[in-house]
Amino acid sequence: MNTLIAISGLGIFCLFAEIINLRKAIVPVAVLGLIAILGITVSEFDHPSAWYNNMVIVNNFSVAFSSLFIVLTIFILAMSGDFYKDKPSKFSDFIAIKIFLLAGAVAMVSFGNLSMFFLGIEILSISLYILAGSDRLSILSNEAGMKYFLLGSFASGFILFGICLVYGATGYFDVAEIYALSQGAGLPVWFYFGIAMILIGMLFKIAAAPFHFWAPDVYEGSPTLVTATMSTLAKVVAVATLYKLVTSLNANMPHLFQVVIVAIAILTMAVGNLLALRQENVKRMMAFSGISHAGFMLLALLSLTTAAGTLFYYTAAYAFAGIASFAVITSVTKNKATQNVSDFNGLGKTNPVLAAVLTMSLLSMAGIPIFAGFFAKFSLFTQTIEAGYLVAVIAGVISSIISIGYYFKLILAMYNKDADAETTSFPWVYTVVAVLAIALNIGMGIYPGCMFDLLK
Amino acid sequence: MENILNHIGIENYIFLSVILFCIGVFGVLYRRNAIIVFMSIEIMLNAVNLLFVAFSTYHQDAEGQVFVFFSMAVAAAEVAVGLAILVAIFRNIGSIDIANLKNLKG
Amino acid sequence: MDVTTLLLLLFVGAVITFIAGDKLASKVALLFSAAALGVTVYLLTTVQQFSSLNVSYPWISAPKAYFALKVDGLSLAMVLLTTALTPLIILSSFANQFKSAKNFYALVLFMAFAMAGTFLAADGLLYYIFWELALIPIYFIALLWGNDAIEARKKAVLKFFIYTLGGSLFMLVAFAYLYHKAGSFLLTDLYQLKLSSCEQTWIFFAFFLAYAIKIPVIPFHTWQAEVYQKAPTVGTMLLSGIMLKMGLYSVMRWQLPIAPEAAKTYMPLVLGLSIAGVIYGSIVALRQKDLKKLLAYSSLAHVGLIAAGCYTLTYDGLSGAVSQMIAHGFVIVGLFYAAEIIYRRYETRTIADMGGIRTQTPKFTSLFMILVLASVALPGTYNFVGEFTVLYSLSQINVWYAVIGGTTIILGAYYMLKMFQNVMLGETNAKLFADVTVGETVVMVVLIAFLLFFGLYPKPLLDLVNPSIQEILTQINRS
Amino acid sequence: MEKNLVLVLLLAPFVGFLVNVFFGKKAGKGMAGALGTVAVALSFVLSVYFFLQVNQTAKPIAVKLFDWISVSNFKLDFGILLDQLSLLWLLFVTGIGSLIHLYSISYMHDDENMHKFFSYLNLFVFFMITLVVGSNILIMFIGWEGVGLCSYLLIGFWYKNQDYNDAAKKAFIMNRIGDLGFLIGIFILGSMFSTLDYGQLKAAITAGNADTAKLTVAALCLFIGATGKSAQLPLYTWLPDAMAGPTPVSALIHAATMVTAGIFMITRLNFLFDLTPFVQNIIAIVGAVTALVAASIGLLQNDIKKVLAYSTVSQLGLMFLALGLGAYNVAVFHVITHAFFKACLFLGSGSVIHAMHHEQDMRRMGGLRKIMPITFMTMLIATLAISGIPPFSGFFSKDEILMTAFHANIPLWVIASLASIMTAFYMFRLMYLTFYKDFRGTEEQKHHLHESPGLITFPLIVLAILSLVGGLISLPFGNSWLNQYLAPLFSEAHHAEHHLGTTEYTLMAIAVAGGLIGIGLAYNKYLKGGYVPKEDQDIDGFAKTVYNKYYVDEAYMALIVKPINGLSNFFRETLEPALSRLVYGLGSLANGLGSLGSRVQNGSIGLYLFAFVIGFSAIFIYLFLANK
Repeated sequence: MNTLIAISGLGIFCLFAEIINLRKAIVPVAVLGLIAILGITVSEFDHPSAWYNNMVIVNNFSVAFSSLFIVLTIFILAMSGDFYKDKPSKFSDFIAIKIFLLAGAVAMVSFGNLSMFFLGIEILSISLYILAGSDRLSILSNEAGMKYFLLGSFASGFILFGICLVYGATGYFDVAEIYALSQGAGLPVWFYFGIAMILIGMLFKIAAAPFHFWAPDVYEGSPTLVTATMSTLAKVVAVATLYKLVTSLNANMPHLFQVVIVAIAILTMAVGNLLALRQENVKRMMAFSGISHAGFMLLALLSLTTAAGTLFYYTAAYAFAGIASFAVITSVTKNKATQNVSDFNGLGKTNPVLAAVLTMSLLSMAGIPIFAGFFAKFSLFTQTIEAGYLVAVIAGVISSIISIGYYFKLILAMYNKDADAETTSFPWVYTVVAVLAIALNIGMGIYPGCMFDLLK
Repeated sequence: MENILNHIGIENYIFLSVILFCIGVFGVLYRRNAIIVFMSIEIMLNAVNLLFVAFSTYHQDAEGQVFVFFSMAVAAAEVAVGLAILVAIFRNIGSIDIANLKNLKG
Repeated sequence: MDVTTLLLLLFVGAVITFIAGDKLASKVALLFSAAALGVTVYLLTTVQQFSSLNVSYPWISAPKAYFALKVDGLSLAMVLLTTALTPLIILSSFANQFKSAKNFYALVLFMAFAMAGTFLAADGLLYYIFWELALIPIYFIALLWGNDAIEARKKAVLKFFIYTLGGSLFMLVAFAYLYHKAGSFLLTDLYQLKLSSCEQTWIFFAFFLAYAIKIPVIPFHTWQAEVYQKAPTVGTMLLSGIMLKMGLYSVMRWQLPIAPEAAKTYMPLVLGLSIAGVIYGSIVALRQKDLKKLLAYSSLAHVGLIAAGCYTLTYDGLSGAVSQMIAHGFVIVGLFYAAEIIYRRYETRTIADMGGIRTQTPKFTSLFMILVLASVALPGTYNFVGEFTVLYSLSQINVWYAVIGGTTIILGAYYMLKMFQNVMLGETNAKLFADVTVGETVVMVVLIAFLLFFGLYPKPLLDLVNPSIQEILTQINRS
Repeated sequence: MEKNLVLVLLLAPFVGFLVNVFFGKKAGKGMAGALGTVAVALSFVLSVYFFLQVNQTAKPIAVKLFDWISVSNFKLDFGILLDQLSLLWLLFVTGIGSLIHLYSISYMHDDENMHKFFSYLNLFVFFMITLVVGSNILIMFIGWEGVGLCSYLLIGFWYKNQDYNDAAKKAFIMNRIGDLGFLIGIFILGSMFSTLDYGQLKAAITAGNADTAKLTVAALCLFIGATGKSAQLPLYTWLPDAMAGPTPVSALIHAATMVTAGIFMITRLNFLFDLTPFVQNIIAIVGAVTALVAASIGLLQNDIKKVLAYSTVSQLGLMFLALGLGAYNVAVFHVITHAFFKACLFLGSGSVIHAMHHEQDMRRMGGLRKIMPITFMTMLIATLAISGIPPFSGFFSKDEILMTAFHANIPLWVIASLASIMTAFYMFRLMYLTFYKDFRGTEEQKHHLHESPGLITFPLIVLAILSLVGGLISLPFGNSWLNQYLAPLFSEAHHAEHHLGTTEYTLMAIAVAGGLIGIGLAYNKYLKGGYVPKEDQDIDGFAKTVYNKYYVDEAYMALIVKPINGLSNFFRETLEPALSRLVYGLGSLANGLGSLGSRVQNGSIGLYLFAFVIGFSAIFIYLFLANK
């Protein structure tokens, strides 16, 4: 709860900073502030508490994920300084919105009441609508914002309906009460209707097939840094929330639900990887890659009791690799009109560090040891096998193989071609962020135990 | 406590809401004017709000009605953002037909 | 001084090579690889009880994995193969000028590190990690320093990468399943598993897919010739000399003891494929126009025989396979080096453009000839020991396996001698062929000396390996 | 001491080889030749020493050098066994070897790579010694392959000529076909008896409880090995081609020593073959047919060395005939006499070729008798020997073979006799065409004609003398020395002596008469008739078929080599790309699916919403309706 309050306070400060002409201080203060908040959050680890009639529940799950979100936001904010430097008038807005977005995210993983969940998801979504359309003069950005908004609020409607049905069936918004009731029998069928609708709404948020159509378009159209935010932070938040929802609302997931999850996961992995193969636009490619990863993460829902640690590890691995790669992508395509694979030609020569980082992050996403992505996938596979869904694992393996195709397309371009255009400068902040993120990723890979064990 | 639900039955409220919700859904699906689409989404949300209230009464519990306020506030914020984006689009392409938004694909 | 030192040495060597800069890189790499060889030899000669070198530290708690290394004769023999060939390979490349040499040599050392790790790992997860790690350096080596048009090269190495990775991912699934059953990845725990025949079957084939692609066994070999041809010779040497032995070693260490029943049931199938590879490789090699491709197909034929030896599940088969693995490692490195030596002078790999070299460089001719003879397993070379033992083991399963597999000694002689004739003999070539340098001679002589010495006196290596093979056989035959 | 001497015996040629390889060029040609010769001569001296010792004590000398190969069910030592058989072989290998080395000093003097020649020759002798003295079959196999290698190196000695290289390659590969058989035979024996050591094998096999069927297969496989090395049907075609090598090589390797390795092997393993009469029959038939076929081809050859080559094949056939009939000592006897006279013939032909400046076509020779008297005389002696004219050595050995054949099987005897008549005919044809009448070569050649120097004629003379008296070691009267000497090797059955009765004398007379008929025919046609063979293009009819060796090479080419090459092309050009495409095809399939998916992703919000609703409905239907 302290985290939530502090984050909101920080956001408000950023808005004020504009007024009192402290624009230059915004990014450093925000980053430092978030670091401090990270400290606060981490200190709450192993001290579960409940706030305001269980509106907010702080437990290890929420603390762990909140910390991850905060770290990701720090990275994103660090890059914002340079990214928005030619838009000084809106600077504080963008920063503040990102911080509010973080507040929504934290709310989503620490809710104790469905209303808190709903508010969190809406804060997050509305922030993202704004950010997606934030490049006001670009028709692509407008289109991205509009598409995201329309589809997002459509999905919100479903979630809301679901919440309503659950409320109608149980008479509670409090998840603990709902959980207790769901253990017994005799709930009306619309309870399950409600659960299903909430889940489908969340599947939309994590861009699982067939609810994924918005993702590539929105990722492509949004400003690159926003894409980075969506593909790392927003995706991780949605997955964590989905997991939390499923575990806290309905521990005994009926077999039918699992079948649906498996089917959707396989479909998502297949769609994501297959469509990524043909993409020339890197952001769009990363969108499809993100879709396929969402498919993987869905597999965690098959072993609800044990998968929290694995999911945390997977999301962190994915998010750090994503941040690292988007730092490079942002840096490379900053002054370019397109974000095509060919824009990366010759990066291996012009900027070996960035090229190496991008390579490593792609390898991590592809699931090559010693990067964290490997352990993430592996332990997910192990758990899925234990849950008895070998077929899902096989599908995962096949889609991993396919994924090499497009990840390596980018790597090949970097190392095997000469640069088309003259090289531009690469601001140091992207490099720092990229290196830090990939270092975290590799660290997780070398000593994976530290994170797997957090959520035992 | 005596209330109207004893006479009409909660199922009917649910059916009504579902019908309203579906009307909203079909509106979103079939209309191409962005404003009308917005309104359809509002219908969907309000269908839910209606149901919230009904359930609130059904359960003799105020929470549901409180939630309606939340959801109305959220819907308002959402539409505000949506309209802002719409304005930007209108300025760029001079149309609010969502069928024109096909630059991003593939 | 133990095997961790060895691994560290190679890894640190890679880092220092990278730091050392382009000028010093090759020397630093040579130094470290030679030091690794020193450590290996030291361990081999001084340690009485290899198991005292075993290493096991807890590493990950969930999934439970250990940093566990198993040291026995077999793994040490393979490590010896790695550490003995690496300095030679590095030395062999001294005459080449690589751009960004520090990256190149660092990758080479890193690959040696990963391969040595694969041979030593006793924990499934650790093993898998080393296994995959070895793939990345070779990918870049082939991609960045390879031959021919960039597009074709790109296609070939990408196919190689996806293919091998794809195969190994199925092995990963098998490991995940095994972990689910055993609660640990440790080799010792996996050996104790009692798997149903259905489980064994699919685990066997999951492993087989990974290994068959790596080794390669037909029809999973299509990456091989292209990559061998496109990769720089150093890469080809690493691939053919050491890396494909990873697959064969893994068959012995992991696949057979974990799924012995399936191995027995499907023996005719896998033996058939392996032996078919012998003939297929030989026949394709007959008419190859590209020297490196020819050698690649010869390699396909030879490893087919080695794989067949492994899958006989007999003492002789395994022991012969190990001998043949080591021997083949040395000889194929030597042959690719010969191809490189010719390439340095004639800038071609097309056999038709060669010929008439012998007059100009009798020394090189003799060395090349001996390598050719070793590769056709002439008695007196170590290859003969291996091939003899493997064929003997095949004859014990069924004489016809030995007859068909034995055609390698005929066809092998055919294509190798034909190649030698077309490359070296004939009217003196108009193009000047500068005599081999001291460095080139040293590398080849060392390779040949090894092959000849152990060809006449294989006992030390056999004594080293055979207890481990005995142990593996015990595992295979447990009920 | 004994062990050291044995080692010297074995390693002297090897040392010679090493020294010549590394220092031969610097040492100069004379030095290189001398060194090579001395090395072999040293082995010869030691062989004689051991021979005398064993001849006296009748106790084989066995030396174990080191542990060598071990497989699951047996271990092999690297050991040396000097017994009667191996010593006999050693004697003529090193003895004739020394002579031929000596001969080569002069013969090869003009060659720039003379030191190499000697190093290869030394290496050959080393491997031949290894083959002979090994204490188990696998060591024999080492030597077996080793001599094959040297044969390869020496046939292709003039490596600039690709035809010669082809011949060398062919020899090696043909040999390897046999070697595979040999190996399989070894495998079967090894797995049956858990040993490959001669002594232990003999004990195990003669114990008599082995599976005869398996033994038969093993023996057959071993025999296949022998047909490769000893140029028997169907693997004989490499030997005539092997004449591409320098003549001393033909004399040493392809006449006197290496090609007799097959006979050595079968004699060595006589205890095995004794138990497999089926294989013995095959050996006898193959031997006899080879003798006849090769002799018939020899009738029409015009290349002087080719004639000799086919005669070698034919003589080897006779030896196999003897082996097949179980008369191992007879075969060994013929091996020895054949070594003498065939080496002499080759060296003589070398002398002629040397004089003719590498002209080998007999149609271009003639009248050399007066110019090269020593060569002529020695060759004449050898020719008489091979034609089976008493009292030359060949008469005794060949006669014993014929006699054995007669007692065993009349048709085989007829075939062998026919081959002998042909032999006499083509050998004298060779003599007449080469040495009689007028010179038919160019003026320039005529100008250079000369008798060869002493280093060449001396070995010729020695060998001629040996051809003359070699028969003494096994005269058909009573129990000959050779038979007694070899007796410990063979089972009792072979001790039965020939009682010289009327039949035997009749047979001898028939054999001699046959030889004389052959000579007479040759005399009539070539000397009296003055007939000179037609030029190649004029040969027609059946003669053409024979002249072209019954087109066996062409048949092999068409039936085996071509199909394999075709298969190779098919694999390389069709199957490999197809397999490759299959893999790429999977990639293309994924790409195709991706494109298909991209088309669905058409940017329309309506479609996206529609997909959402469809997905929603599908899930709801599945969850709540389909399963009710």
